[in-house]
Amino acid sequence: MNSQTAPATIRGPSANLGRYFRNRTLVTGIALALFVLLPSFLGGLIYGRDPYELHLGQQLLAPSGEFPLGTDSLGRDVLALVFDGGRATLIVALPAAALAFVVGLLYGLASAIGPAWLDRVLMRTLDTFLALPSLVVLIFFASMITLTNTTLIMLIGFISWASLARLVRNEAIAQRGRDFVLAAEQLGGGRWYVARVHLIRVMAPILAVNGTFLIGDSIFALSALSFLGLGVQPPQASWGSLLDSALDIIALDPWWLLLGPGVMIFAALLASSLIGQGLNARFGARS
Amino acid sequence: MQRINIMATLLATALATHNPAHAEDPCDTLVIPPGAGISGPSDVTALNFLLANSQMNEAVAGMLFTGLINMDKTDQIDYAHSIASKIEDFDNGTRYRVTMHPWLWSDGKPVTSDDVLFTWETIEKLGDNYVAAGEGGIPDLVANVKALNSEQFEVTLKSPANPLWFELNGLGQLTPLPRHAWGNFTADQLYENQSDPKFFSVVDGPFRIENFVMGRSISFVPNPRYPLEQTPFKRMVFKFVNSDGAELQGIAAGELDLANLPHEAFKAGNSVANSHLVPMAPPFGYGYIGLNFKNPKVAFFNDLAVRQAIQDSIDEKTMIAALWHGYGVEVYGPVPPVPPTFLSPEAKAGKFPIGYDPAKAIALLNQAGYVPGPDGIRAKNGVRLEFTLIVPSGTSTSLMMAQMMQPGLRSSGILMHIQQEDFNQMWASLIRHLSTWQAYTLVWSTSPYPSGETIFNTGGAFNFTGYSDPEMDRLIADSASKPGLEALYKYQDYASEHLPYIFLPDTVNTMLVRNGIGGPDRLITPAGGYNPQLLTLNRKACHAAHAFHAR
Amino acid sequence: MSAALELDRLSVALRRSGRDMSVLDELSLTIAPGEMQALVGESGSGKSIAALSILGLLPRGAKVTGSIRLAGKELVGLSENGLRDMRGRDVGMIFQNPLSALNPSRTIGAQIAEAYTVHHRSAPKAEVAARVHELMTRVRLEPAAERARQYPHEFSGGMRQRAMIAMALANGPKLLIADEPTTGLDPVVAGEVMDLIGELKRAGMAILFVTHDLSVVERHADRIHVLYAGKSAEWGPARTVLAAPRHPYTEALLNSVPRLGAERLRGIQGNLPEPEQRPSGCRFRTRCRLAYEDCAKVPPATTFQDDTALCWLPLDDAARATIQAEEVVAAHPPLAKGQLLTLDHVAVRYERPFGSFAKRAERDQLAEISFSVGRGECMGVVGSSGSGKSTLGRAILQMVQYRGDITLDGVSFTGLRGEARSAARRRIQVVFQDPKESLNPRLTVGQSIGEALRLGGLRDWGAIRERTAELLGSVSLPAAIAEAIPSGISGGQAQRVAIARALAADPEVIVLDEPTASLDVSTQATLLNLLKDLGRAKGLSYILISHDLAVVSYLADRIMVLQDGRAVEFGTSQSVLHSPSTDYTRRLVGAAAHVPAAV
Amino acid sequence: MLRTLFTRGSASFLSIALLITMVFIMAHLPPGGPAFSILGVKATPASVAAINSRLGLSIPLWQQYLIWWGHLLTGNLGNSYLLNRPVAQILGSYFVNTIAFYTISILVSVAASIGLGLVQGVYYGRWPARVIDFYQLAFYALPGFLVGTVLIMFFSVRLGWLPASGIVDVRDISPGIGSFAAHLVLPVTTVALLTTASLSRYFGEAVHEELGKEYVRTAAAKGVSFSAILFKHVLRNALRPLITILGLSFPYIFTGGVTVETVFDYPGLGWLMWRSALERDYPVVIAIVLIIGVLTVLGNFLADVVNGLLDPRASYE
Repeated sequence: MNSQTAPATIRGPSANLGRYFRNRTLVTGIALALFVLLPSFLGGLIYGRDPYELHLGQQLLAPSGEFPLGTDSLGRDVLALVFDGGRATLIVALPAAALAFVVGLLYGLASAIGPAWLDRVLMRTLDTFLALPSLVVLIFFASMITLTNTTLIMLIGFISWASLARLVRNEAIAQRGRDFVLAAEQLGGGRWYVARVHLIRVMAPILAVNGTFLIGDSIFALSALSFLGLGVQPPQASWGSLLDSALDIIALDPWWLLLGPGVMIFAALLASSLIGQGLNARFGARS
Repeated sequence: MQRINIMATLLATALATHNPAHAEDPCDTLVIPPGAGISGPSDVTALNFLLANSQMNEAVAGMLFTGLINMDKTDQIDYAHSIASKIEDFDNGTRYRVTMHPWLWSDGKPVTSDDVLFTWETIEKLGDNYVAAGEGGIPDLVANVKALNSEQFEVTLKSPANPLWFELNGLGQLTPLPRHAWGNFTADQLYENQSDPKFFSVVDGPFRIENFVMGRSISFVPNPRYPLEQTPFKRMVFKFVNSDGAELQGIAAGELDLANLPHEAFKAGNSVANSHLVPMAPPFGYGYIGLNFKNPKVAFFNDLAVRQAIQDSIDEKTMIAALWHGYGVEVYGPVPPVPPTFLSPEAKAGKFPIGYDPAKAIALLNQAGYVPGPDGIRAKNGVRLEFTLIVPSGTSTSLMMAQMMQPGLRSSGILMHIQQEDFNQMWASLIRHLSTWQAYTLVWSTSPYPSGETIFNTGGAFNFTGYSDPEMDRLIADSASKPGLEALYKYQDYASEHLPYIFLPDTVNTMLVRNGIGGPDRLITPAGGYNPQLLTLNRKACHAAHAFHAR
Repeated sequence: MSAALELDRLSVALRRSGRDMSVLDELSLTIAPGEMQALVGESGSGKSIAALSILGLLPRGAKVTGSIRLAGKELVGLSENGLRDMRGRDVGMIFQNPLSALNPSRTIGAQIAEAYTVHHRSAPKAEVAARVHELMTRVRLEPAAERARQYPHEFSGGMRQRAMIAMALANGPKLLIADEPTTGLDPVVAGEVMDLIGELKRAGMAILFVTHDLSVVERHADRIHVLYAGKSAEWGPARTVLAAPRHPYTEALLNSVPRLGAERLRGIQGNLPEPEQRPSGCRFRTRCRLAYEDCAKVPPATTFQDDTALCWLPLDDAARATIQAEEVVAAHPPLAKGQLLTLDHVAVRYERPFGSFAKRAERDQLAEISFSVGRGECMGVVGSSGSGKSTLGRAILQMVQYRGDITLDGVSFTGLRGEARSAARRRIQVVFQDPKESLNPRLTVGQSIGEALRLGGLRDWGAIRERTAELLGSVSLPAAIAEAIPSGISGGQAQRVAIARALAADPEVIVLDEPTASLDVSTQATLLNLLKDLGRAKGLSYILISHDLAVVSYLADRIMVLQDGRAVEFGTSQSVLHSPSTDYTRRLVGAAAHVPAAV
Repeated sequence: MLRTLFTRGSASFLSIALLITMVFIMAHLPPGGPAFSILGVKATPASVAAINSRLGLSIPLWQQYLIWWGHLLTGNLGNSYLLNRPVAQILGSYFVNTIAFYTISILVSVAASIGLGLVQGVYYGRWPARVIDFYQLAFYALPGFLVGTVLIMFFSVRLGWLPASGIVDVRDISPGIGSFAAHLVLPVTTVALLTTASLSRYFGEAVHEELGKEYVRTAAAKGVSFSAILFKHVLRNALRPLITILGLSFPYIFTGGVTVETVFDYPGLGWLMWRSALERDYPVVIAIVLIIGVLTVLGNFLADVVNGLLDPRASYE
């Protein structure tokens, strides 16, 4: 038997860790995410101003030394409000995204792995959710329940898991037929073993990408609801409610009221799609 | 490829045909956001005043059907602008004979006493569904109503009543309705079409309905057969707007003719082009804090000294200065000070048992045994003077008032927390007399004759606080039954001293009016009368304003 | 008359990650009308680039030097318009997989017509229709009118390729370039396409036939030009090159093609060097057995009987004999004993489940197959695509529902449930066709093999590492490869890992489903040798499934031929190959590659 | 072909019915209900009870449900609690406004997406495509209400070119097409900017993918010019995924649209849905959810039909 010479190029997983940081989209995405997260959670402490203090007689001031982002119609410091609003938005949107991710993943896997009738039932209920624009359903349910942080998390979580579930299900069914899965089953791997070891690992890029998109979607959903007065309830400020108050007195051209929340929402959503695409490019190359 | 440029040309032609200079003269139409001058923006949802459930619905109904009795600026009957020309009372206030002006419906038929009878029959048919059931003795105090001849009718009560009270609060509800147009409708049918313009084609007020676009706008045209002042405009449109800011935007863009100026935009309001500010007369009502006397956690509210200390710790003057730029009236009793018609002699002289006196508040609490704790908050046998005030979300004024009271109360040793709640949920818990809430703040618009009959008497329809005082009950009953104003004055002074409510100033609206429109101060009367037909037009000034926009 | 096509030192460099990479170096060849020139080389040899450069269809940024003269007209440096006029009119081209080479949403007739109207703008409709009709009859696509209205997905592989040919001939070009037209087609259908191309050649057309498989062009090519890693290795008349190859690479290439009756295949060791790492001088020297220090210098071109080779030690008869003799021919083991695996009336019917999302399941059904395989025996299953051979494999592996009964070592699968069933299934393992698909892309080689061991009950980490290294060695792979990920190793190596993983379960039967179909000819040979030796060493029974009779004949003791789900022939490989009973098998044997007749 | 459409149609109807049931149950769970928003300050225990009995809210829930389905099948969508008018009457003009608004927005978006997509597909990786990538990234991350508010601030407040809200200038007795169009410019631009961002991305990728396909090389080998290849071969195949996405994207376009309608105070179904939700006017809310559900199903259905026509293979599956 003739033996083989050593293979010319062996590329283990660790060899290309460096490529993470040359991936420009991913790096910008992470930078933007920090630009959103740090001020929202630490900004308030550092800036030290009480966002809900009413500075009488100083309503609707344009940005000045004393008020870097000006004051709102009640005379409150907009910069402090943007920090506090950011915190309020994120402590609801992030857990909601996590909830949607977990529910979506399990629902999708159960539907793909389980018996055919379960798949048909789960898919039918899924279609009902996806048949309607998410915001319409959100508005409807938001007007029903008393809005607290927990109910909002449940609400947004339960609306956005549907699209991930369908994605996971379709992807799992596609991957289930691949040769290496059949080989693993032949070696004795059971359904859940195959799902845990092979399917999730090979779906990791799809899950990572859509996981980050989910964060963007939840921030959008919460801000939209707050903008419509059905999200974070006053007196707690949030990016959406700040924008709404700006629109309220748009005739007075309060551009500084728009600037703060607008930039933060844009940065948050952009960060989530950039990180998503960065991961996609990063994983896409390998799987 | 050609599909794309077809669409481009379509869009271009649409834009080209929009000529900024309107075809008709913009000054022929008056555009008002409903609620301007009264309250915040609110839609018109119903036209039948028997079922109208909001101030704005009542106002619109008043424009279609002239009231049997309308009040003037000093809150007294204005016979010149009412259908009633004379009211005589007999048998110690048990029988009332009303004589009517000659009046015509918009279809030419005369308005007769039979139409008043029809209104009364309908009120009886509606029973609990009648929106103002229980006010002014209508319907349970009335024995019968009969027509003497086509211009006169007589109302007989079951027991004697103070004529002034019954005429203002009760008789005013019997506005005539066209029997020949509505005759055969059942109560349910009245509900079905309470917002259907076709049903209200026969009217006797200054306006007739031209069009009603649900949820968006309602437009009127003058009723030629209305005998009193006719509006100079060809058309009037109530454009529903959903926020104060949007009203401001409407003025700036030339779409609206007058608007409520939100207090926060007061400074900016001056700078809006082609318009000027007009402060309105204060409304006939007052702000208040309702205290839950039935809630064990805040039992100290039942102690008069605590209530007086709270009232003495509230600096109404600075509130008015900060929130409404000085346009506002301090209120220390159940009868709004403007117009002073029903004020008791002491109130008129400005002598009130309670005012803003922080030192007195501290003295009262010390005397009553409330000892300040380590953090300055007073307590008596273990119970701290601490409570939560519920504020309706949506209006920023009540939130700001609550926040301005906190420091004053704290310095007197009383800790007040603020919690915002949606109005509907808040009202639902009040209605059910739940004992979970501690204190709430709202605005109360008093009836023309300011008796406290539904709010302070034991078991009153709107007495949610659980306040019950035999002496107060007696005084209220007298003011409704005994003639003259003596009983009303005693009730006022007693309430000012015993504070069933903590009294607060009410919001005074400032109007932003486009140049060319005159007489906004005559738009509203304290008793809630709404008379847009009294607004005047200076066409030249109006054209100048609109010309600015017709580029 | 002048040559139809003359290439003179044609070189092409492509732009890859910012730098210009030379992919083809100084290729020179000429084709006369009525002559077929075969351009042979494995993947990465630059043969397709050469074909595309003639039509000027190279990717953006490619640099072409040297000259391409088509019927005397120079093409290098011609303007885009000039090139466009030439394409389709003077030169026709057909490509590898015909399904994706045709526009799925336009009818066949329309696509053929377009080839004609592009160069005959003002041709009236009737003339175009007549031309299309004539072309379709010429390539035997009857009835032409009805066929013209059909869409590509309604045609079989062979018919689609014939449609491509019709398109290429639309304007009667002087030169036809065929880039691997028969790869992926069944041998029988491929044969028909080759006959059609042969007719065109005899009708006077010059043909440049690009392929990686010498056996395809043996009967039709007039001249053969062998390329290795972008450089010409040997060129000359087909007969002499095939009978007496003078360049060691050509000889090795000829001998890696599995042929009926071939005793021992000889693959080529090592892998094709990446363009950046090409050795100096003779580029084959790192893999050539006769290489010595002179080979590092550029080899001279020596010609013998019009057959030129670029090699310092061109082979002669003696050298060829010594190479072949080196192969130790082990005695063929006696027929296996006993009955390890028996199938009794096994049948599979695929209904398309109502509204299910399954991919388009294979349409085939399997009807009443019965046979049994002894311990250590290799059972060959041959058939064209859609004959049900893969379904049979999956039935044995219990991957699909089937009627009938399969027993392993006396125990029937039908009654088994749960743990017992999966233990029984573990005794039969599988190696799939696509090496990269059979390994989880996100697991390293070590992890894939480790998983097979862990599922077999081995828990201790150290033992797993050790056993993995052992298994890798048994498929002649270095232990270091355990750290690599599938995308980092070659196709041949990945297939060996798959075999190692199968061995990890110490199976008694291995189902080999087209194990070498997607490998290069040379790598295929070494893999088949590995399988043969492993089977003998470990006493494994194989079910070898393939569409290539030659590959099956090389390993199998007995062969079954499947057609449309039914066994049409079954017997020892000798009896099936030499005295086939059905004409379908006869045609299969005819189409398979044979040992070339003597010169 | 028809069989698949029928199964898909009935499946979607089933899901819509399921959804309506869920919506109905959710609508009647919370305490309070519409009585308080109707009576407002005048609510007393007696009047609340009277309202509830008149609106049929005091009978058990499952009876209400059956009655409600009975009405639905006879086309009666019940009465709005607040406006005491049959919901069908109220929805009339709002429905028309929404359809007009979305049709124009979608037409504009599709036209823009085809244009941008072609450029992005052909110049893939070079600067024109990079610019389009950046636009898509930015507007994929900008919510409708933010874009709308900024457009109002620039174009109607500062420049005063375009009206900021509403659908017609109430001052005009007979508002012409011009006034209607002027009011539509900003809302349509907002929705178009958002929709085009995602649509052109799909189309661009589809064009790029098709250009990489082998049948393009075959056409080139036949001597067909690049532009002919682009428009005769590639465009047709690239349109198919665009139409499927368009069919599926109606819910997302509408999601964006709801906030845009509220920002521009445009009287469409989205605006009415928001107001009715705030006022707890459930019949109107349920009716809108029903209509949007049906519109979405129609959207998918239409996309399937059009795709079937475009792709011969689909008709054979």
